[in-house]
Amino acid sequence: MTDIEGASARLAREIGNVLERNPQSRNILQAFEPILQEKARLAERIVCKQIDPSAIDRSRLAGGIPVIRQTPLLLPEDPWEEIVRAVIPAIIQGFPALRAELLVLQKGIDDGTIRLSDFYRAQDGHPVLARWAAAIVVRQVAIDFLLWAAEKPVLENRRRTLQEVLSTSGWDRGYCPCCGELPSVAVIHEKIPQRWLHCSRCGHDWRFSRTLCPCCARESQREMPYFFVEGREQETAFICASCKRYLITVNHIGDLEEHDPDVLAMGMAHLDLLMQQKGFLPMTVSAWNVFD
Amino acid sequence: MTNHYIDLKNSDCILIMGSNAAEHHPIAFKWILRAKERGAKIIHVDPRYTRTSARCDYHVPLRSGTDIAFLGGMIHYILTENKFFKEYVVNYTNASFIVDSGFHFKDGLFSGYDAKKRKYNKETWVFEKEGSGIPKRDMTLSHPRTVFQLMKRHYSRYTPDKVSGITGVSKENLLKVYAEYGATGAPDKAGTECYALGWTHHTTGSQIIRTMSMIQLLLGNMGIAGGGVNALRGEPNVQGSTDHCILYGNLPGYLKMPTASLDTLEKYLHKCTPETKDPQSANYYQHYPKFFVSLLKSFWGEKATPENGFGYHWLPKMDDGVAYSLMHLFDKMYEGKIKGLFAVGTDPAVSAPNTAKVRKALEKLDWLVGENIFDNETHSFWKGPGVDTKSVKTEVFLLPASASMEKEGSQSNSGRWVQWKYKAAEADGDAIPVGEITIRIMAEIQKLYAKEGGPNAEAIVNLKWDYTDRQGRYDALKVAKQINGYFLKDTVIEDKGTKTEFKKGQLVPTFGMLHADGATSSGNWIMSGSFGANGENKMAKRGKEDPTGLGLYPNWSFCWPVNRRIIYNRASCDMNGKPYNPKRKLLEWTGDKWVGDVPDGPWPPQADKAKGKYPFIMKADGLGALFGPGMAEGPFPEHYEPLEGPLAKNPLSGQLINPAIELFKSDLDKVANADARFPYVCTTYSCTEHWCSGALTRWQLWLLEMQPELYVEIGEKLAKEKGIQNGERIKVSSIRGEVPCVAMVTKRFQPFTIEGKTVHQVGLPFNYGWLFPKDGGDSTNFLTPTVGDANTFCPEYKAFMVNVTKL
Amino acid sequence: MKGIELVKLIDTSLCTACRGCQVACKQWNEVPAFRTKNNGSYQNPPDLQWNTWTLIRFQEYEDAGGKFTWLFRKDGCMHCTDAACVRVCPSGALYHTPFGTVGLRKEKCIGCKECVSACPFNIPRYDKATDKIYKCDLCQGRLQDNLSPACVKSCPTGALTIGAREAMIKKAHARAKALGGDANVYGDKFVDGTHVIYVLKEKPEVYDALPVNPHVPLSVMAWKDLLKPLSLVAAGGVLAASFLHYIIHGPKTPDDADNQTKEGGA
Amino acid sequence: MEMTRRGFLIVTGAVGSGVALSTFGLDLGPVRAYAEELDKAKRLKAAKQVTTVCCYCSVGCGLICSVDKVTGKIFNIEGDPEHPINEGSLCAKGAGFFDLTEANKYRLRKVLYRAPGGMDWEEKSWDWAIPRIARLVKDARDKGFVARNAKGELVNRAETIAHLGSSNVDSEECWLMVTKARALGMVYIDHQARV
Repeated sequence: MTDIEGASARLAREIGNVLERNPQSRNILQAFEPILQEKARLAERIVCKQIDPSAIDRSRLAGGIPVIRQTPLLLPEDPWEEIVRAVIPAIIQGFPALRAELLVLQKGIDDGTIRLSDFYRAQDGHPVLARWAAAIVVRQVAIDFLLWAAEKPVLENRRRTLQEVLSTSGWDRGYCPCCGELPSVAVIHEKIPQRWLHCSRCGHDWRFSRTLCPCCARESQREMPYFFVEGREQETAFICASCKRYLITVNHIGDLEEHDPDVLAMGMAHLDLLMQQKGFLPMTVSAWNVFD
Repeated sequence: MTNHYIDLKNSDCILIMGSNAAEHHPIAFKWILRAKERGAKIIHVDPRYTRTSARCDYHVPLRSGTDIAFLGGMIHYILTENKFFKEYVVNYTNASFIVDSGFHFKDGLFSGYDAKKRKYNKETWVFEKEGSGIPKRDMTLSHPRTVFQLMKRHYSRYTPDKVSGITGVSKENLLKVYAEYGATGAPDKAGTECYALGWTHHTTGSQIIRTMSMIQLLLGNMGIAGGGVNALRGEPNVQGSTDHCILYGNLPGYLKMPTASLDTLEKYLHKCTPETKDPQSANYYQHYPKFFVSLLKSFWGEKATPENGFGYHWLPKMDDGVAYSLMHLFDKMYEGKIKGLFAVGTDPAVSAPNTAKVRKALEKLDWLVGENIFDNETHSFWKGPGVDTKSVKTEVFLLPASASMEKEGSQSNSGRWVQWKYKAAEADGDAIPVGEITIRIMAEIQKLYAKEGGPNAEAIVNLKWDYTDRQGRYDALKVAKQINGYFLKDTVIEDKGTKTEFKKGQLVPTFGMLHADGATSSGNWIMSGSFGANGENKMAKRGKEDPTGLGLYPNWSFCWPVNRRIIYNRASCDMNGKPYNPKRKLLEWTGDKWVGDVPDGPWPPQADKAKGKYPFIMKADGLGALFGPGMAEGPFPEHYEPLEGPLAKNPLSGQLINPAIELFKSDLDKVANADARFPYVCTTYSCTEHWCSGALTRWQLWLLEMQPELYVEIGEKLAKEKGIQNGERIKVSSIRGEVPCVAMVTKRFQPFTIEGKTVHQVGLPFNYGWLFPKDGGDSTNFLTPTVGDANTFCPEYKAFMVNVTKL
Repeated sequence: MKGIELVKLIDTSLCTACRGCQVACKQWNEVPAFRTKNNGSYQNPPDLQWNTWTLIRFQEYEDAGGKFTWLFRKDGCMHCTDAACVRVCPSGALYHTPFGTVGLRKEKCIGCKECVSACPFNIPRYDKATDKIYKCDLCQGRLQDNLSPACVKSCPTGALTIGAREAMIKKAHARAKALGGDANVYGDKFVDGTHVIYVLKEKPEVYDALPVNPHVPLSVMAWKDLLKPLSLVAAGGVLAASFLHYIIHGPKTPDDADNQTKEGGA
Repeated sequence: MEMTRRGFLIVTGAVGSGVALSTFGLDLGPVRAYAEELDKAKRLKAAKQVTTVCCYCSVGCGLICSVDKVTGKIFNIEGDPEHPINEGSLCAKGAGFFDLTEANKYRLRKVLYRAPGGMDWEEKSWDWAIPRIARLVKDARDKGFVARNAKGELVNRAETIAHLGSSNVDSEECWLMVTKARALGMVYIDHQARV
């Protein structure tokens, strides 16, 4: 089995397992599966201008300056057309309600009124988006969603080339050393209970202290509050008393096989709901943790 | 420990002797195995083959009580084979000092011995001094009365043949260990030693440890990463309880308890404050008065004034030359002289020596206050086996205490890391922390004395005792700050030209800033600095930085003194401050300051004749003590037989047992040396499934299932001789008592050939007591003698004589 | 969880016999401790029992050259690929799991004890009180949650590790090679390979209660091919099992392993 | 934390903030129902984690306790992964640390008292026991107080009371016990470090 089929089969199996334990998340999982599968395939297939790892300033990185602040990770010359052509059908398959708008967007891209490279060339992307929205009758949120889906394979591809630099950077901050995003989900291993944060934008995992809040770095070894589902001790959400944020955390995650923390997080969407009802904010928006 | 647990990974050769690390310090053993993965050699020397031996490179059995002979032989080897690190020895130890001509050693005794008092007059154990008062030195180490030559002559008697005859270790094994460990004398090699109760439980315990310190000095292993002498202690906060000196002879911070003849503060301070004429010796204990006065201020606050000697007279005074240790305590209790006992988190009815005498003594108490998380044989002594309960008139209280995870506070591990821990859960029922119990009882006593008065009532009524929070509950943080110490008035501290101002009531950031005039208070000077001047609790720090890569973790918790992770670390550099082993750089002088671990003293390296200091700053003359006049039984460790051993004569000299130990004379303190009725050497130990007296682990059924009852481990040859089957219930007896148990016939005890004769050795764990589980066996210490080390009175559990008979 | 084929490696060269695994197994499976006696060995309970599914065996061994060493071996179910116990089990209590391990559905066990006599490693233990057999199922519940078994989780020295079959077998052989001497890998060569393998420092024949070449007993073969289908069809599991047990092993003797005393301490 | 999240979003261009599932026609009914069911059945438990240190040998391994906030009971103990000495692992006894909490039925929960000649323990209250102990201490101290020794030197000793223990309590508690003992004039003071 080539690596792509392997990853794809593993993803399908992971989603199957999550559905077994949390059937109520079926709609979310089935909506995002095509996008995640497509992202995995694209990240392997697309050819992007590689960032030379030696160009990263390691001391600035150790000082807390993520890669994205040292060099752009999304370039105008990236193969956006190829990505969009593959991503749009995947989104439509997952989100049939967006079918019409996405087809309009596809047409706009085909006839050149919408060139994603303009967005990534512009210092400030907002005017470009406004221009696009005016040119074709599509909701801003649909464009956002397309961009969000299109960026994932590029970020994933670039993050993999920087993996060695990232994992040896001694990074001890709560936000992602690669793309600067805050974590959407964390896992705590079972045998040696280290905490690993996961960035759902670029897919990077990094180890982080269990007594600090990733968002506001508050130290709280006296009391680290969290919630868990009775009978499902693995499903937890750690909260920070000072910045009032929560972080979905798979406690005592299994260590026998690789995991996709995003899929596991989708299976715990009920915890997102409950935390938000209690007035806590997620540390970041990961597309599947904001409901209305 | 001079070093600490993680530092074991830096070692090239680890001698585990007097310890069973794999069983009793498994996570420390993990670091030992990390060293082994890097190619280090791990040697286990122990009378018995244990689970530690199974994972070491090899195991060398030796007869219990002969460690000094074994180590003396190693000194002999190091000196004759020229393995010592010459530059280190000449410059950093007192090897070059010239000893007074009156000093001599003949047939087992040093000069100045008073047989009646069993004590030495040490006036000849001194160094010849120059006119200026600085000790004379022969840097060529050739003068016959240099410490080096005296030491060489002393240990010339410890030839491999002689040592083999005493220890029962084959010459081949002796030379194998000596060569392997002796190789760490090279500047780029580090050797370390791990010991525990296997070394302290002897009448010569302190001298065994001193012999190893001398070896480490000779090999240049003291003060370097992967070196030092490391005690793997048994209790979670034994380092903290020792630092705060729940010890008869000391006050918190290892300050000396005053004796009756020092009837004024001045006399006491004069006696306890060492002096030196050598400008290059930092002699840090010259600041002793600052530590002592600050301690008195922490007790009695404003009531302690210069006029009343800061309350010096309120302190009790020991009689000169009299000791009040655990064995003396039970001796007096047995005589009916002690009426009340506080027994907090302890089980002496199982763990103290000579259990028969201890339990008889307890019956004579008027009252006993126990504070613990489980009941044990001490708190319930009055319903023990063979006790006529009705006739025991003792009034007993057993107060339920919170366990360690049910209260906030600090614990020191034996690597001197003082770690703050938080309260996870409320204790169940009426249990409260021992701190709270102590506060409430003393507050109540203060009220009684305030109302009714009594002898030396000021000491009680004036005591500062406000350590509760707003709800009136025990406040650990308040006590910790009082221990750290405060400025009692606005103070300006001048240091290298910079002036810093501190306000009254501000925390003292380091003991260097303590005052002898009452301007500061500190409950324990070595803990001063556990708080920053800004109130930061350094014991709770969790910094993961390790800039040296040696595993020092300077920002993880507070390490006394002043966060120095490896003591005597300036000795890891040459006289110009350049590290002897650049690959394992602990410290380096960069021209104006030290870089690396917190230096053992900020002064420039020794080569700077004007401002430089010697590395051993706590010693009066600043140098490592190969010649140690402070010891009760002699400046050079000498092998003496245990109080109760197999030999009638000491093969090395005419002096059979340690001449300076105190002998107890009660009717229950019988001794049977070289006695045909008790022909086998016996030792005691613990097992990995239980912990100390078992007072916590015996109540846990999954652990008890694996080690359910008392057993004695006997060699196969001895068992065959006695017709004893494996698993058979038998009896082990000494002249003091007998202990029924199960026979465990094993290959892990081999007979020794001592002075040509076969001597068998057996051993028992001491983790059992009659209270629980029923018929699990009672205290092994029915067998052990009331005798202890000459300096510390630590009992000799590890070597006595028994017989083994069928029931 | 539809998992991958797993193998647990027991590297006896790293084991310090701290027996954390023995306690962790009982804690996780909530199995009671018994009031035991000391019968002259650290090894306690003395043997695998219905309440003891893994056991550290202590063995004092002197080789031909007189060199002494203390051997520790963690005993327990080997989770064979060609599992004799699964073959003979008439009620389907014993079954192969997707991980390659041998699972045990306690509710289905009818106490026929066929597996006890069929197992080449003498692992399953019978409990008279519940009339069922017990053995390590490699924490099937934990494996389904993608967690390693309780014993592997508790091991502080790294002697117990678990992972994909090929990787663990490769790791075992590499470790045996590094150790040199008589060090060998035990378990991957018989009964089509077991899912628990050892790195042993001495030859297998040195170790107590460790068969030199374990295989599925012939009687079990016959039972599987010829007799089992017939019996199940004709008279239902229970009757057939006891009838056939009589033929092959003689009358059902009262189990001698019933030496456990009252549960727990005083 | 000078690098805030908001700062990055603008730089990277992605504008995921507006994305909300319901606006894409996703039926979140099952998740909402499940969440509500958990809430109603009170299956969402509040807990906290606290760092502490092991109470067995003196290696000083770090632990993390998980505590149910409602019942206040510890329900899980694991190694502290950040602790540089044990790095999250535990030995057999450390892993059994849980058995020392109130989960162990043999833990002492009541003040126990045995009257002189009594055959068994009786349960008492703190308010009864503390004054009684204080009285016993004062009487024993005053009766046996030695102001001056045989040589007439001022010694202020309370020789009839002794203190033993403990190296299994916190350092602050050790200091309090020593301070109390010395203020009372005691000299017979010792503990497990001696044995």
